[in-house]
Amino acid sequence: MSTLAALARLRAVRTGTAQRLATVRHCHLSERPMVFIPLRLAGEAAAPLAAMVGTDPGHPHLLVVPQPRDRDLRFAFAAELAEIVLPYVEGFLKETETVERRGAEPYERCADAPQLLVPGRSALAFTLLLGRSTRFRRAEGPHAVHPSVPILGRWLTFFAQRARHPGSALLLAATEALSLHWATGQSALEDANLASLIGWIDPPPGTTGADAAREAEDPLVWPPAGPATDPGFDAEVLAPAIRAYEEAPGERAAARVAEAVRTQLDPTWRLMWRAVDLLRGLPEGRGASARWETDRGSFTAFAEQLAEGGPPQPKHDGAVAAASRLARMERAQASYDAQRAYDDPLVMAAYRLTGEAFTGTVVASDPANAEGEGRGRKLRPLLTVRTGDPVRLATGTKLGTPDRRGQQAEVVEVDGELVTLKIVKGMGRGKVATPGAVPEVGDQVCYAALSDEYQPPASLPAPEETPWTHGGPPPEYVPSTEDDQEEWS
Amino acid sequence: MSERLDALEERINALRAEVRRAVRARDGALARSLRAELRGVERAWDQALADQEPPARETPSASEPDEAPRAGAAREPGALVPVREQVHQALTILGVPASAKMIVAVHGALRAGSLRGTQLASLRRDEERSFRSSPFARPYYLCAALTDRLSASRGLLTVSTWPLERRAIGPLSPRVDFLTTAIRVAEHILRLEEAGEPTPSGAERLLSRLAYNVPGVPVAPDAPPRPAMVVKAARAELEVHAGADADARARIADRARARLGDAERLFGGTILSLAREEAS
Amino acid sequence: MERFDRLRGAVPARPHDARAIAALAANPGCARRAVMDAAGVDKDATATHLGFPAPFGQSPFAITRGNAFEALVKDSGCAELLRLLRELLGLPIPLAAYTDLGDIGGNPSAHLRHAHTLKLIDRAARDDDEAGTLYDHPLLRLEIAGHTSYLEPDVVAFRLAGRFHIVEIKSFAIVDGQAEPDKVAAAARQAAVYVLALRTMLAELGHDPARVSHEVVLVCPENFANRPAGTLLDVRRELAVLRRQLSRMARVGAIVDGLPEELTFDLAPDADGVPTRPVPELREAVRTVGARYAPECLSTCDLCFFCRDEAAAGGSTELLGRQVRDALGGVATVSEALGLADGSLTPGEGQEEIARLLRLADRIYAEAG
Amino acid sequence: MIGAMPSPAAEAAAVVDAVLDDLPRHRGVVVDSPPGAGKSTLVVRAAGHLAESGEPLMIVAQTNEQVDDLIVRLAEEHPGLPVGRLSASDYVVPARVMGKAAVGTKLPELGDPAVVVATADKWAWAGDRTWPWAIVDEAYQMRSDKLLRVAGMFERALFVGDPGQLDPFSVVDGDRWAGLSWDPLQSAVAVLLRHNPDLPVHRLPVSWRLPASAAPVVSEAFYPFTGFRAGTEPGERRLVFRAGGMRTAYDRALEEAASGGWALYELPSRHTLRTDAEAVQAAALLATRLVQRAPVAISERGERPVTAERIAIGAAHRDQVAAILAAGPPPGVTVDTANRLQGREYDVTIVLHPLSGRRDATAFHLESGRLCVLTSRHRHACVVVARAGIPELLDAHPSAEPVRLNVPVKFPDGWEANQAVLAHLAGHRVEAAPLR
Repeated sequence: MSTLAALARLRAVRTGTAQRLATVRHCHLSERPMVFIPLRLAGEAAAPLAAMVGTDPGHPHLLVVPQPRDRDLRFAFAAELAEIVLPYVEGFLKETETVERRGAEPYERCADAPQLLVPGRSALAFTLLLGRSTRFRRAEGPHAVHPSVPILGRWLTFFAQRARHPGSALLLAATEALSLHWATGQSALEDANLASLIGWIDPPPGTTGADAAREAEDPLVWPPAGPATDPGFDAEVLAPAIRAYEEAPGERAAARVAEAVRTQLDPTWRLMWRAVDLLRGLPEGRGASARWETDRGSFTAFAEQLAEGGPPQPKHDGAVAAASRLARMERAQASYDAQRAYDDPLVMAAYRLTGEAFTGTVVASDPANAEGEGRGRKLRPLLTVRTGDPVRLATGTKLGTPDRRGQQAEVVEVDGELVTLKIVKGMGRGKVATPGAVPEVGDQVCYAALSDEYQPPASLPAPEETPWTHGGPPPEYVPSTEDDQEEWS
Repeated sequence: MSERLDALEERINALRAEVRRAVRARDGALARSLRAELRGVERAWDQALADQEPPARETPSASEPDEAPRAGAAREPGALVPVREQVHQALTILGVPASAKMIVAVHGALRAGSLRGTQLASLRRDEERSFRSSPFARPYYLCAALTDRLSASRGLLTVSTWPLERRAIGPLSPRVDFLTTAIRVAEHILRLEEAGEPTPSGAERLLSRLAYNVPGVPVAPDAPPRPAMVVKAARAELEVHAGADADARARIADRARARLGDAERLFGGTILSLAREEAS
Repeated sequence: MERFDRLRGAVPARPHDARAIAALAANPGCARRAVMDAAGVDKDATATHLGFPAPFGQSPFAITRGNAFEALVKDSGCAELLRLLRELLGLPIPLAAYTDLGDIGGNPSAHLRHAHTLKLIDRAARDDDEAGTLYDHPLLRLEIAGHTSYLEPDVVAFRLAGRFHIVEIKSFAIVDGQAEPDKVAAAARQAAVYVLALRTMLAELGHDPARVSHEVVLVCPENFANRPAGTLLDVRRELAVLRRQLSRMARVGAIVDGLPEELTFDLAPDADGVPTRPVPELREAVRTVGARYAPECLSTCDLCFFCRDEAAAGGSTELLGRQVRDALGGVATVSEALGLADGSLTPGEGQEEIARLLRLADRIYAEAG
Repeated sequence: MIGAMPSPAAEAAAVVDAVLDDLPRHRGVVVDSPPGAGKSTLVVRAAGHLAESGEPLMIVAQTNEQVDDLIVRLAEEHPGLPVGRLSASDYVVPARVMGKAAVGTKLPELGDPAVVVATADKWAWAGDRTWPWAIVDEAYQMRSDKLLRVAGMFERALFVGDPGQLDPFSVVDGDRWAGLSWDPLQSAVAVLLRHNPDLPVHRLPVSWRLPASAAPVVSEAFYPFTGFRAGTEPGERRLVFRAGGMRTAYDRALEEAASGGWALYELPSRHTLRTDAEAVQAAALLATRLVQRAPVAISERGERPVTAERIAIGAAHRDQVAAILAAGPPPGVTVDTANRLQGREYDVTIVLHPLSGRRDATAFHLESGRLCVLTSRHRHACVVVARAGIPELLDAHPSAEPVRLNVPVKFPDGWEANQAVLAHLAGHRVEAAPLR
């Protein structure tokens, strides 16, 4: 927890409303996101009870499993869900753009991508489980399911796995997206409650965030956002409804269960769209748009893989896949952190407080400074900046700046309030600096020891060449019949 | 929807909220009375709906073709045969002490019966009452299995006509009886096969379930285990335990014969007799 | 002991079950919780009477599911469990004896059942020819803050090659080798209580307590089928924590000695068990013992809402979580921290540094936001 | 006891011989080396041993500094052995390495030396050549994904490292791989041994660095199951001051450390920021005072003045290091984080205790490896600077760490290790002087 975020929470306590932690939005928000609120039957690993899903705030689809322990009903639910999710997802495959690449063939990328919004982390985890429990099913054989079910499973798995990729926005958890931009006057643990979090950010007129958050803890007023349901609701409402269905299965009994879960889902549905509105109120940061481009690429690639008839995602990464994913995630994390700071002075502020970044006024500038002779002569402009920030940077530290993202500077000296630095990259080949390339005396500047430079990692062995230290080559994946026999209870 | 229905629904929602509030406040009495009121209003709602709509045609589900809607115990299919009779049938197939759950499963799988666990709950007590009021008036009683403390073993049912040795439960008896159950179920299926009758799918499922826990039964995906293999594998393990189990059971049976009266021998020793046993 | 009885009032002490003992480690720094637990006070009832009922509840579906899964594992002389143990630990086929230590006829007292468990475990430990393998429902006990607590266990103990293992059956799923870490942690803590209790029992009987393995067999449904699967769980860490917390419980006396003589948390229940103690009086009593509220309490302690309300009323920075508190370098209240930040408050001794940082944060926040 | 205990030297030599004997017999051999147990000596010795066979050898280290250290040691012990060093293009050859190895960015540039040394990162780019032998140094600090990138290059390997130091880590959440035998976030050795459980694991039994006053403490706290002993007897190493003191708290702390090997310089209990000004200042002032007192180290190596270069100040966080540097320790004294002090050795260390001034202990603060590194860098004495109240803090620490299935439990537990060290330090407590 940075001192800045701590201070923002303190201010939220005093003012009674959440405080901004960001001036721009750090996640892309689709124009037509799909909200997905799943509920699970308590005590079961992945037995869906219901879901509210859709792209139109006024017209949610409600899907219900009137007896969640019934395997057939569960797969019927999955097929129904597929009927809503798949057309939405596949709709984005129609329009593509051609991406030119330096030194490689151009490729096609979808012009836009789907975006799923779930209430919180646990809904995200449940989405992953739902994907896991459906993607290995088959449309033929003794445990046949509707052909759309395994496809749905693979998409849900894709979305949920992608959500763990730093900076990705293909699947967002509302509580996390909101917490990234606002600090409440309660603890981070309590922020996991969507109703209470929104209560702080946007309290109803005449009340404080604290009051709204307290009210949000009453499951009778604000049912939990799922996938877990309120135990009181389970005991008093759901259990009798399910029992009635068991005793006399039929539309009326199913409707009773549906009405019961609707009362639990409706409030969260409305909250989800309020979350969308709140996030829309912030302008999108530059990096968020760039990351969405990567997301579109990832979406396109997965869709192609699916179209080519590739196998479902394995149960876990092999040694090589794990190492390669880790490298990608670490790289994404570093650039996500850097981009956020360069996009947003409030995010940068936290680094200024710890001395890893500073802002100040240029007091001296030598744009013509150069190093080397003849052909090796390179322009290395010198700057001296006066700052009130507590700079803790060692000589030689590489710095970036939000105003000139292509440049890199190096700390030459820190002397009290004066920081001297040298621009070492991004000056071009010219003999003199292009006008505006080097800050002038009197300019306000900001420099930070954050880099989103991409250094390609060394290559990994092919999976079939996994060395003996890591268990040797893994057995080839053969879809086992066991996969589709699992009872899913 | 009619106004009356709307009003009822509103009342239902309000009551549900009140019930849960009471539960959260740990006010059990209030919750119960509210719940009772709630059920009443729900019934009224159902009634109102039924008055309004033509009776809904509810197709019986395909898997249970003869399940009559909302039948009470007395009108259960096969209810022509009393519950104790059905339990007796199941126990006779098994030939070993069995839990209510196993009896229900076996009866369902092999006799296409639809016993429910709840129906067996008070069976042993009823049998004991009947025996105590007029001993040995019936040809058989459904009675208890005896632990090595000569008390009634929790949850197990036996038949009074069985020898005491079979009704006694030593440390290895649960395993021996489980293996015997697997053998009996497999043999029952074999007999059906020999008679050219189709094997009920429930029987196959039961056999798979049992066979899974018998070591040495070959598993083929998507196919039920072959009954003959189950018999063979279960017999192999049974061989290992049989001697020790028979000894232990015989010792318990001897003690029971020496120390328990007729009723206790059938329904288990009381605390008093246990204390005597302990003291001796 | 008399002192604890007075604190609790005229009701029997709440027995410590394994879950309660395992929860001791959740917030050991809280004196309020320590005193109330040691005295066996019903914190749930206390919180309810104070108007802050605990936010916990278990869904009937979860309870049913838990019971059904346990029954499935234990059916037919633990047929499923035997299969698991044969696969996991190579339990030899002849070792299949099953003894239900809870099934001794009638409705015996805990004391009697414990004696029965003691007798059979002793026999098992002596490696008698007759000794069995699986022991269901052993009634164990632990000494906690001077009280003897009987642990009503739903575990099975089993013996292999002279060593005892505890089997813990839980109905959360293990999917592709992973389970929810919090649930596994809770299971491990609870299993550690049984391991310790069984070790204590062996020691009492004059056997080597180390014969109870620190490797617990955790049985859970696997993937999405209902089939039980077993995993070995090393509970050495949990055992160390548990020993620590139990010895800490024994030291609660020192806190109690510092409390007013007449202090009691008695709810003064009437004949129907309805509390009659005036709420303001009870509130004062509870407040006499200091709490150490942290948001983590919201998932573990019955009194959490009361303590949170208290912290909020006092403007305590504890409300915002341990991390915020740490970032504020020990500034205890919101108004103090904000005062230091906007410069309206002169830093006290030792506060100069945090004051400087907060003022800087305040300036940068205003500048950037 | 029957028979005399073998001398430390004999005991250590026996282990080294056993390691060398095992090399041809197994695909991999692991050697656990507690602090200062002669890891580098073993690596250099094994390198010579393998080079004698005429087969080329690759050595994998983790940092450039470790690579350079190894080259210097190799040149000392095996002057005739041709050594190559692979490096990045911006690597500047330090003076101590000059002339001791052929340096190049690609293998062909090195000629054909018997031994090639490089960092794991550099090796991963080195191409397709296969080596009959490899030595992997600091293998417990190497993340297994790094090993995966280089393991295909060698047929057999010796893995050497200290299991008690800091585990590798990542900035991203690696939960999805928890429990997998090839979890990329586990150490190279952990993954190696899970896939090859039959490989021999040797332990170097003697710490030549830690004095008799420190070896038992560090061994018990951080190596509870394996243990090691000091190579020197009590009294064999001494620290004396040539300049007199003034009985200030600083002097008394230094004298306590000189006589008992340890001192706890205890500031009054208070919750503070991480960069607690008083504690930071105390650490810097202790170093200054130490230099002023003209300390001399007397040991099996003879009598040598303890210069600033032989003194280090260690802390947990980078901002603490920055603050200590700002407080002005004597020039030449090393100030660094535990991570970067790994593998280094000094005569005297001054340690800012990771839990000092904290209100709640986090997993980071409790990580046993961190304290282990900080309290095991010294040959003579260690002064720990801390605020009072750490025992109470540990006492109130909630134990609610999540548990992941099939992840081997890490020992020692951070809590127990901290407790053990504190219990020992309590006997060497010097109360800080009240601030003016």
